Amino acid sequence: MTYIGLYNYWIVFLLMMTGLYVVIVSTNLIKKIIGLNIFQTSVFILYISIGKVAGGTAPILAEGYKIYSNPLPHVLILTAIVVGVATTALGLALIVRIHSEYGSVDEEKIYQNDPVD
Amino acid sequence: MEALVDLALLALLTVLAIGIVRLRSLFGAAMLFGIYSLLCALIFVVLDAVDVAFTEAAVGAGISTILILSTLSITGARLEVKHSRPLIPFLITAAIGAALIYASLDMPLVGDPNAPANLHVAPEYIEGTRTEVQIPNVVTAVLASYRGYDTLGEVTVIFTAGVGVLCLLSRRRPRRKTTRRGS
Amino acid sequence: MEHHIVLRVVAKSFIPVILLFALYVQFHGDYGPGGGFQAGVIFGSGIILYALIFGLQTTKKVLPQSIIHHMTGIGVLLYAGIGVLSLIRGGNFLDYSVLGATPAAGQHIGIMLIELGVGVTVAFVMVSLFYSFAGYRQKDLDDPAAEDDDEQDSIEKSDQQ
Amino acid sequence: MISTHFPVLQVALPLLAAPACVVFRQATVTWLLALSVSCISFLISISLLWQAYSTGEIRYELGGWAAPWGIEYKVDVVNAFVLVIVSGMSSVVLVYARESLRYELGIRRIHLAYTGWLLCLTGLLGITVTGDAFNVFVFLEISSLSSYLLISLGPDRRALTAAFQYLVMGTIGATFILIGVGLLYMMTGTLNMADLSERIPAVSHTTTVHAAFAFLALGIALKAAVFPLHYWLPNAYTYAPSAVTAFMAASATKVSIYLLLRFFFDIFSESFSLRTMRLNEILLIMGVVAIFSMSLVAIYQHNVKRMLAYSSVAQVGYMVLGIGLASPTGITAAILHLFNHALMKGALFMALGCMFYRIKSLELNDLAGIGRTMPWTTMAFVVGGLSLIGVPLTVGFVSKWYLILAALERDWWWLAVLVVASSLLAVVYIWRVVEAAYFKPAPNTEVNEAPLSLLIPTWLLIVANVYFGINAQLTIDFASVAAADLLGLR
Repeated sequence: MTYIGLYNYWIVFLLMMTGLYVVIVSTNLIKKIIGLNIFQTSVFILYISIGKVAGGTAPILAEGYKIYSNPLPHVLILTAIVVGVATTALGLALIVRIHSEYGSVDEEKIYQNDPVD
Repeated sequence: MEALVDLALLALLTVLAIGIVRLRSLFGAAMLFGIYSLLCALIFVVLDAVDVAFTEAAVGAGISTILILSTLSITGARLEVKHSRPLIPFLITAAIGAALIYASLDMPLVGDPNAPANLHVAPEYIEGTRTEVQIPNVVTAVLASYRGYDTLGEVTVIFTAGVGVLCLLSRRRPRRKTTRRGS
Repeated sequence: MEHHIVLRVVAKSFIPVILLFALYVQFHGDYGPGGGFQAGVIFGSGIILYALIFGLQTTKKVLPQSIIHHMTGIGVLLYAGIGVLSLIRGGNFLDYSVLGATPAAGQHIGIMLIELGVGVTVAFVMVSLFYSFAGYRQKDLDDPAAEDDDEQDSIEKSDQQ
Repeated sequence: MISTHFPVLQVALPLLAAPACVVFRQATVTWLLALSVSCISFLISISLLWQAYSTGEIRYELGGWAAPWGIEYKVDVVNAFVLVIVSGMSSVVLVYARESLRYELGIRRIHLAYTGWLLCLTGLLGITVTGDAFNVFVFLEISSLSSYLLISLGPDRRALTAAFQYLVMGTIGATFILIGVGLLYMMTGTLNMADLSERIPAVSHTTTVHAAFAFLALGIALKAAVFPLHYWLPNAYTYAPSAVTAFMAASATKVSIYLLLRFFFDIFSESFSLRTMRLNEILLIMGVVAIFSMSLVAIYQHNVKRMLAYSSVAQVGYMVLGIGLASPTGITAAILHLFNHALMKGALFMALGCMFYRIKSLELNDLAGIGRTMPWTTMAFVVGGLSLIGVPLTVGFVSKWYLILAALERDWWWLAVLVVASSLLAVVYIWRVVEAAYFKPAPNTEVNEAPLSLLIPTWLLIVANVYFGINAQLTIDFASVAAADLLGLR
């Protein structure tokens, strides 16, 4: 797998920046959450790519396999995925409440109703 | 072969991500995000992370997408308001991206068995799982035992989210009173 | 969706299978991919499917909201409790080796119990999230769902007095 | 011996108490549980600080697995000092929170608020005590998620947008930290902090490590609200419930500053952070700009709580300045200011909570004549304000004095002048409140003094402000030993 070189990482960076761009530019709160998810997911791919070992197999011990991929990044990303969905759930709940208070999920309209001094 | 699949999937992922950025329909963006997560899960399988793939498929394509869809249906939001795409955020992200590409020049190649990440503590986990924990799934052993404390934190995070959503979305007394009178 | 007979019949036979599969994933996590988190999500989805097809009210009768909320906490308590138990038995926090006759047996017991804690919390948080979001929407439609919560509120209120 | 388990117990107890709160539900029971657990954690952290001070660092292997395979807790004077600040402030503010939260939230969801509080405490203590870089991320998210929740409980609907804004910025910050930790792992193969600091020098010339450093610095600075990444803080502090603001202002940003210290000086070495990455110049400029611009913005605020929130960003600037000076005295000043700022901002926000309890507003105009109707509360605010300005005999003076000493050590007299000049800006914005409170006629409405359950904890902190201002030797000892630890001089 080594001949991929750094391809994985470059794509990851592209995805990362796409996600971050959506978060910054979009005024729609739901779109922001989607952007945040893209951003986080790209970091997951970064970690998993770090742990790949060429010619290896999934780290479940079995007869006949000698080379396993690195299990540690997998563990870390399992945790990070859970953290991601927790953040998403809380963010969406906030959006629902914001919508019921302001009647909009668009940042510009919300701040028109309620200028922050 | 493995590498080709990886290449193709990642390319597809990029296309999807750009599609999500450009799509104005929020419903469409949410569905595309579900597919995006599913593709990510496939990539994780190719990269030997089966446990992660399982979770990403269940969480990203499942729970997250369902939550986004139910938020859409509660708020009734359909289209993103059209807005100008300002230059400065683009420049900021481009700058960070360029810095990352620069950083990648000294990175070990993907799949390199002699990369520092795969040499220092990782082999010990595989050996330790065989001799000390004595279960076949190394990921479970590291998750539950070696780094069990992280997992305790992870459960606490999900519990926090549960408490938070409950607190935010449980009805408040005064407002319900008025709706009931109205009905 | 409550009136689609096909959906109801199919779901009735499917939901037990989903719950069973969740249990399989839960306890097979030592040997193959899976574990408490994935099992919890699957178990939660099974219940969410039930709620989608048979309605939130019916589901709330089977699994009242207060039980769901208690269970989310109980998973965390179980996990952290294992940590305290290993303290009491003379090990460090979360050191499972002291839980069994041999260190390896202790590891097995510890891993199984904490994975159960993870599974319980995740499954019931998923259901709780669904209740919160779906319940919120029903309020907008001014569903009789409100009654159910009122009862709960009055219980809470008498608790606090 | 139970005391060998102290490092984990002070995190595990609030963690266990949080789900118990969900089970018990009853308001008074959950409050008592939260308060007692917080106090026990406080006592444990004092004992840890004493142990670390007298016998050196304490290590604790979680799960019985040796580091770097398992996660370890590592307590030295630096983080034990921060533990004392966090758990101590949590305990004092919890006493206050009972009445204040009941007034601002109503009774219905109050057990969930205490659950959130305990989770936030768990997260903050966990970040501080851990010796594992990834574990930092996990506990950071526990504290962040619970603080988004706590902020959203504020009485104004803008609390919701403030919480959402913080959620987005905080998640970006946390993800940056995740990227930084990932890049470090890629180059070193370890997540343990002590192990990282041994292995980084071998790869410190690589661009990857430079990027890791940048991501970690940006991510933590975002969480610490270091200027110009402070955008989320004023709204969050303004609209959160008073007790929550007091707790967060006294603990959350402090823990982030501690992380900054830990990463800059311990994991990356001092020479790497400051010479290779030229961080000290950036920090000095950021610090000075933050102090002046944010103090100026604070002067023009109509809402007193928002004014103090901007002042908090300015005060973070003093800590950044201390770090940027990068001498033992400078770091001592920064660590001292962690403690001192927690005392003064905690007291000030609690005094504001007392005012809100009676007059339901914190607009400057509505505070007219409050000095006569609520004399004790206003007096508390004034003493806290004097401390914020840095008047002798208060804690504010001690940390500014050390900052000036550090500047003079380098012969940067201009910096010393700037620090003194910036205090004048604080005089201006505190004076605006004093003017309204004492020199404007009170409206005819009947206003009573705040109840004792709010006043006593507020005055407890005010007395601490003065006590540690007069008798500063204890805190200076701890701070200077902590600084020496960080710089590897001890």
